[in-house]
Amino acid sequence: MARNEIIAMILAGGQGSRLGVLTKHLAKPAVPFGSRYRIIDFPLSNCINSGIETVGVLTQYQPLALNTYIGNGHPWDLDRNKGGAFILPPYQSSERSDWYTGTANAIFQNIEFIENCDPKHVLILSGDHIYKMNYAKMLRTHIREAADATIAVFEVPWEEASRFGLMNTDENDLVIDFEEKPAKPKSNLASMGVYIFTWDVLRRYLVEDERNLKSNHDFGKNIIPRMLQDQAKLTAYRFCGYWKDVGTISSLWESNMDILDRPEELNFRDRDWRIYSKNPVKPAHYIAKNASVINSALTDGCSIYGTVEHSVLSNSVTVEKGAIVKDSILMPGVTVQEGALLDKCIVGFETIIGRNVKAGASVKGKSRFTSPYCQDQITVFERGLKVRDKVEIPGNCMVEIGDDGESNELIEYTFRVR
Amino acid sequence: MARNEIIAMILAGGQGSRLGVLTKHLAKPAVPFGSRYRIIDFPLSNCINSGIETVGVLTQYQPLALNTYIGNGHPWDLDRNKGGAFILPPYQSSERSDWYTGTANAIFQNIEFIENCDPKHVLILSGDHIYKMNYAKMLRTHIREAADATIAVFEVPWEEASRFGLMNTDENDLVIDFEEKPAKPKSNLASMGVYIFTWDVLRRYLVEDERNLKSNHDFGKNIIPRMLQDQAKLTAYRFCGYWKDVGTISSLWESNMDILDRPEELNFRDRDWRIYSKNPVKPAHYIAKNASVINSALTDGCSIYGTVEHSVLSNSVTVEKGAIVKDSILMPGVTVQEGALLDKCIVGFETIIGRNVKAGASVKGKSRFTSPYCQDQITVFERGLKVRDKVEIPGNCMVEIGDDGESNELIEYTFRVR
Amino acid sequence: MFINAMGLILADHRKINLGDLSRPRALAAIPFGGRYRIIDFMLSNMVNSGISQIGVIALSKYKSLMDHVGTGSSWDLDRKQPGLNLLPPYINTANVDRGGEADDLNGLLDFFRAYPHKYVIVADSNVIFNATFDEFVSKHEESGADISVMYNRDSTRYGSPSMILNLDRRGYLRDMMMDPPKPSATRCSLGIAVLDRELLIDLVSESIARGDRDFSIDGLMKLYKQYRVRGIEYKGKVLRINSIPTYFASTMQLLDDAFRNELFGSDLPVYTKVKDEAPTLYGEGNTVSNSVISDGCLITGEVTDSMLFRGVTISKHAIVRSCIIMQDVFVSEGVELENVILDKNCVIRPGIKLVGQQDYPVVIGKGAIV
Amino acid sequence: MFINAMGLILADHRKINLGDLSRPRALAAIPFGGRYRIIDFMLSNMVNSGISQIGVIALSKYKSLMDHVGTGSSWDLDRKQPGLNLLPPYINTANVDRGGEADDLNGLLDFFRAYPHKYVIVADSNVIFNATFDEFVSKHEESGADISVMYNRDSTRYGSPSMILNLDRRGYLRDMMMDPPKPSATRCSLGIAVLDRELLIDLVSESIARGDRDFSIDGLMKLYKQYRVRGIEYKGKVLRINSIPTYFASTMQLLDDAFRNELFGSDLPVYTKVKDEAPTLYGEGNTVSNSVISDGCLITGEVTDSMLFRGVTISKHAIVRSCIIMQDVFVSEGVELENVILDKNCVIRPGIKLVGQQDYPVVIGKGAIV
Repeated sequence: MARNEIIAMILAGGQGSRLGVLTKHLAKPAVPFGSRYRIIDFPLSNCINSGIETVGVLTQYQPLALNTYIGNGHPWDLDRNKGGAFILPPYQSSERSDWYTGTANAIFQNIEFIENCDPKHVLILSGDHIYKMNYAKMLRTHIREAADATIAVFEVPWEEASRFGLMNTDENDLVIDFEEKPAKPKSNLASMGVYIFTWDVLRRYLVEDERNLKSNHDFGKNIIPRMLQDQAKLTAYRFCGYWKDVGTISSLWESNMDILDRPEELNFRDRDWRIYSKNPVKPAHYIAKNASVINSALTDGCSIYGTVEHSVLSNSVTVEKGAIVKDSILMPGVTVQEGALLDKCIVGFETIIGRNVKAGASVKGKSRFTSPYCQDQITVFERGLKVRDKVEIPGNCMVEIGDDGESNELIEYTFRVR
Repeated sequence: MARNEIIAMILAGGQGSRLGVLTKHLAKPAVPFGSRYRIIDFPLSNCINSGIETVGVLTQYQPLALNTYIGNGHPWDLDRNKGGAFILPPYQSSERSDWYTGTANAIFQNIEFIENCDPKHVLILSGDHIYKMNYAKMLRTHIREAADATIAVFEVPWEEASRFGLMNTDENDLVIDFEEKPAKPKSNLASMGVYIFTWDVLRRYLVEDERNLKSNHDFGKNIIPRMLQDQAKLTAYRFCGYWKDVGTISSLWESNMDILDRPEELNFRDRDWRIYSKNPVKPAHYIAKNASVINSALTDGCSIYGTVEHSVLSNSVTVEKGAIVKDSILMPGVTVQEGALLDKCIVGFETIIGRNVKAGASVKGKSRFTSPYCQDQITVFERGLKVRDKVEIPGNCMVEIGDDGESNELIEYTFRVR
Repeated sequence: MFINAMGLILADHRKINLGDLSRPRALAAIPFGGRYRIIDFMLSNMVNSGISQIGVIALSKYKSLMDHVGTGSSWDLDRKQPGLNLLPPYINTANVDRGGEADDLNGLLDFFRAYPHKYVIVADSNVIFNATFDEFVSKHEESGADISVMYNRDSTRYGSPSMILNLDRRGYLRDMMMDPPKPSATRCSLGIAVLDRELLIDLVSESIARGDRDFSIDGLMKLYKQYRVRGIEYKGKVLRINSIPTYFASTMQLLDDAFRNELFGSDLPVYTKVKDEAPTLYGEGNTVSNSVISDGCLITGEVTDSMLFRGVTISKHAIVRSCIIMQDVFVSEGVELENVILDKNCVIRPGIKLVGQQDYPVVIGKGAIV
Repeated sequence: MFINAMGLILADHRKINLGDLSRPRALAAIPFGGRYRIIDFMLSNMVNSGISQIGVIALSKYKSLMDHVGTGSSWDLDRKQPGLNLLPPYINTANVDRGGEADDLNGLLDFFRAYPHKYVIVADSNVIFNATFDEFVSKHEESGADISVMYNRDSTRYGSPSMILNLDRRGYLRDMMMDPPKPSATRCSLGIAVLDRELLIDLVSESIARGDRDFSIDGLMKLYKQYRVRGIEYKGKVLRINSIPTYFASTMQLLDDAFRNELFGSDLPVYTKVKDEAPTLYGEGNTVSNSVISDGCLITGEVTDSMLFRGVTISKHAIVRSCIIMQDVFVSEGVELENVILDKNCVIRPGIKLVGQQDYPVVIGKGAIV
């Protein structure tokens, strides 16, 4: 039966600490992206569009938002009786109780789940990449080549190559070597963190790796090198199209801006490869009489009375009269009050930017919130804040509530639960 | 809105170690019961029949079977877009990473989930009781009495009272005192482990209890006594009808036999209060020419060529020619081969009882498998075994695969995954 | 806690015709308010009241209604015991034996008998508001009336057809008139009634026995001589749609902040079919002012005082003023539109100019290429 | 990996009549095999082949079919893009404009055009087997035929009506006969065809243009003079239902271990509507022998060589031999039944005796009280 040909496992457990306050309360894959979406919508939609109807989502860190977001899987058509979307947290068994210690260990701990599904192949995905990809095509290559593993690769500019894990391949696209961020790249084929394994083979390697006490239990660091060492057949599958890792504040910001600046590349309007997402159940958005919305993406529930320029707004954002939002990303429910200015800001859920606040790249100087995670003059606000009226916050800041109460002069916390 | 009036939280995290091998690979609430059901079908069906459509299932120990069993919640009509069934495992947050340390702690760790649902009341349930109960009636009492907490109680015979947690009440059914298994009971009203709390009140107590380092973070031991101490208003809600805790091998066996001996009490045929369960997708069962099935419960996928007497068979059980099954409980997929005799046995998933095996109450003597968990001559078999032909195993045994290989003469393991 | 009622929505209205908009679809299936169809509001009101068994009956033209409501999952009505029951005339097999003549009343009767609820709320499909029926049902219960009907008093004109109610001091109906020349009372029926399910079954059975083939709210109200029919006022904001001009005016009211906030700003969500459109992209040279815009649009032209549905494209140098533009319409460069209603999938070719009047908007039917 | 095909099930067959069993329902909705209805087998075959867009078309009597398939969730067909499409004649709004005359062919055409698949598998509702269509489609692809039809060669009699195929050496159809007096070949059509979706759209469009109102597998096969129509043999076990006697005989075949194992013992599940019945309880004094029993029964009497559907009660001292007893039937004490088919919800009063013959079973219609 077709159903058990392949299942997908999405690694959604990492804390994503480089995203700072954005992942303080929720796992990285649940972070909003591109006005209507969350990061995990991309692998989930890719799966269902590729005909893969059984998807395990491995969670560990702050899974609640992800868990309630995915719910019964209905928005992605993954509310199947046979198959569907399964949240797979770490658990206690009669033999052990462990958190997931690495990507390979996370899959290892879920061998029983996979065995229940009884697939021939397993697709391993990351929960933090933005791309549209037909995994069915990749599977066809994997089957045609009778590979033990097929690794999706992406051609990166040579000058950036040393930032990636690189696959050296022969003329038939067989992988002969793998280097993690080498100083002198021999290849510019970066691994996208998308693997198809023949399950029987992978299971063997997982069990073996688990016994190795020196292993980090990681696919890139342990499983793939070990397979290469054994001369298993590893094929590279070349992917062309838009692909971006959104693991840092800067790359998250850039990737959001790409949907405005290079709309043809991700092309959300393509009805043959929709990206599904959970519907916020809000009315259509409203642009008021003297508002101005230029070069921006908006979605349901927004009300704009001020100026929005080159920005990406999630649902239910309000921009009041006289407020200016520029080069910014506003997550669901943000309110920008009268006269405020946001320039290159990323603002978390439900945060209220008070009247005449100035924040971001055009404000100069240092601040108690200055953070090494924020580069390129981007300033990030935690969810559920109220930034007090007239406060000024420069670029490169990570604005969050502190335990000290000192920040209290600038911001207060409005969320009911902490 | 009616929807947020109340949500239910089912405590399904315990290992249920007194059930021995039956819970070696799966959480207690996932243990099959009553031919068609699993234990958790009862609280889940009670919820949906009472109009409660948001149910959190708190898991920790071996949640996989429970997770895949509950799936998208469809069998219980809990595949709702708003609400539905949520599996709530322990998780890591930026502040801490803890397993659930007690029933109250489990709810405490999920305060954010509950706040998202924003209910007025929270129903706390155990995942290991067999009963049919209309929680909406209990909620009406709770609201009418303006209680802080309402505790369902069940009148037990005085001679058994000292085995239970007992509520001493005044003439208005207000709880004035709570005693856990007292030597000299002052009341015969046993707590059923079914609580309705006004959420604002409960949240306060949970937060306070969490700070108390000496607390066991348990509802019965800490939260309820503490509320009594504060003179909070606790009401007892009297429940009449069938109710049984199936926490031990003997009580699990008894409760299964009750559906044969007292079918009017749980009455599965009552179409006004159906107990829902996941459908195994098997054909109707078959009774062969010279078979005999007396005083038993059977369901889809069974094939009976032998004799079944006073037994409860789950789906897809095969009893071959000349085999005799008496006073036993066979879980899904069990095969009893020709000439075998089972007497007062509980047999786990997919286990094969070999030809001419004799097991259970009518076999006398001691065995290496004799276990203190098994009383009343009941013998229990782990899932996925093959009991070798002609082996004899007496009553009071817990038959499981050992690490020693010594048991190998009697049994072998057939499951693909261990 | 829960309203003990089932719902029935009458998706067509024999006296209401919206011309090109109602030609391809039932009244209830006409798109409204950017993301919605008219029926979404009544369905959401019922669902938000805790009603989970709802019947929908139309006279003909089911396809668009069926496509829209689907399995009912957008309203969380895809239940084991069906939450959403489309009740087309064909549904009753008995008719086949009688020679295949459609008779929707028997289908209705089957539906009413299938569930155990105490009340039935029956509603027409031409009013739009956002509220639960809790108060309506409890006032009905308190009064002891046989049938209660909801009405409101609008300061604006009701349009035609409208049913004006004449109530006695205690709120009981003593007279009713369709579009009376000199309205003696300002109470106008909202086409929503509540009554005992058992009573409704009796009434429908009688109708069948009498050979009637019609069922309507007006018909229920007309029983005021035999039964105690009482009016209950609804005081919130209501949009009433009974003609193209009232459809147009109602849409334009949604541009008003106060009105929009009452309809959508409450805790009661308005559900509709999920379309998984992209976010709307605003291009470089656009000007958008006082307009409601749905998802999936691409706007590089000028849009003023208008309502855009999902997936609309407004090209450069196009000017759109006081228009209603439905799903997937493509407006080419240099187009000029004023007081125009464009139905789904229209394509307006470059340079075209269409100008209507506020009371007589130009209506372009579904899929037209202009 | 996936079959690139959509499915269409013809729920009625103009030439097949099962008397009291088909009076209240379409052929496809007749209960069969204890837990199932006839359509479950074909639906499951399609779903198990990875087909996820399936149309079902009936001529009349939809209610029981609609109740049974519901949202399609039992077959995992409750998808965002509808997996299960009930295509009643009314569905096409164009008909209404033409005066309301039902014309199912236009509805079919809309359905075929709505999806991008390469092939359509069209199937009648009177054969029962358990297999995927993988082999059927790949043989069709390899052969290059325009249309392929499935047939089998049974050693048993086919019953009537049956369409006997005469194939040439290469498998192409050169003649076909309905119930021929002297069958010249033993190949009997299973009423299943596969062809290009584009070709099917052309054929149906032509039929509409020609004013035809009928669509059938036999009609497709009859095109063998213009198109290359090829037969493909199915070698597994098949049950064929075209009359009460073949319905009865087919049911009795399910008591045979070998047959039952082939139909249900494979990895391919047969899905049906979930009813959430209780387990079946066997009482003290019962004797059950060589019978298939569904869930929710309560048996204290004697049951031999019979098929019991869900929720049946067999009281003490009742004797049931070679019977088919459908859902929720109540058989009272002391009743004696032999070669009887009882439709849903029948009640047999104490002491009643009914005896039919194997070839002429007694059939008691739905809900009768005897």
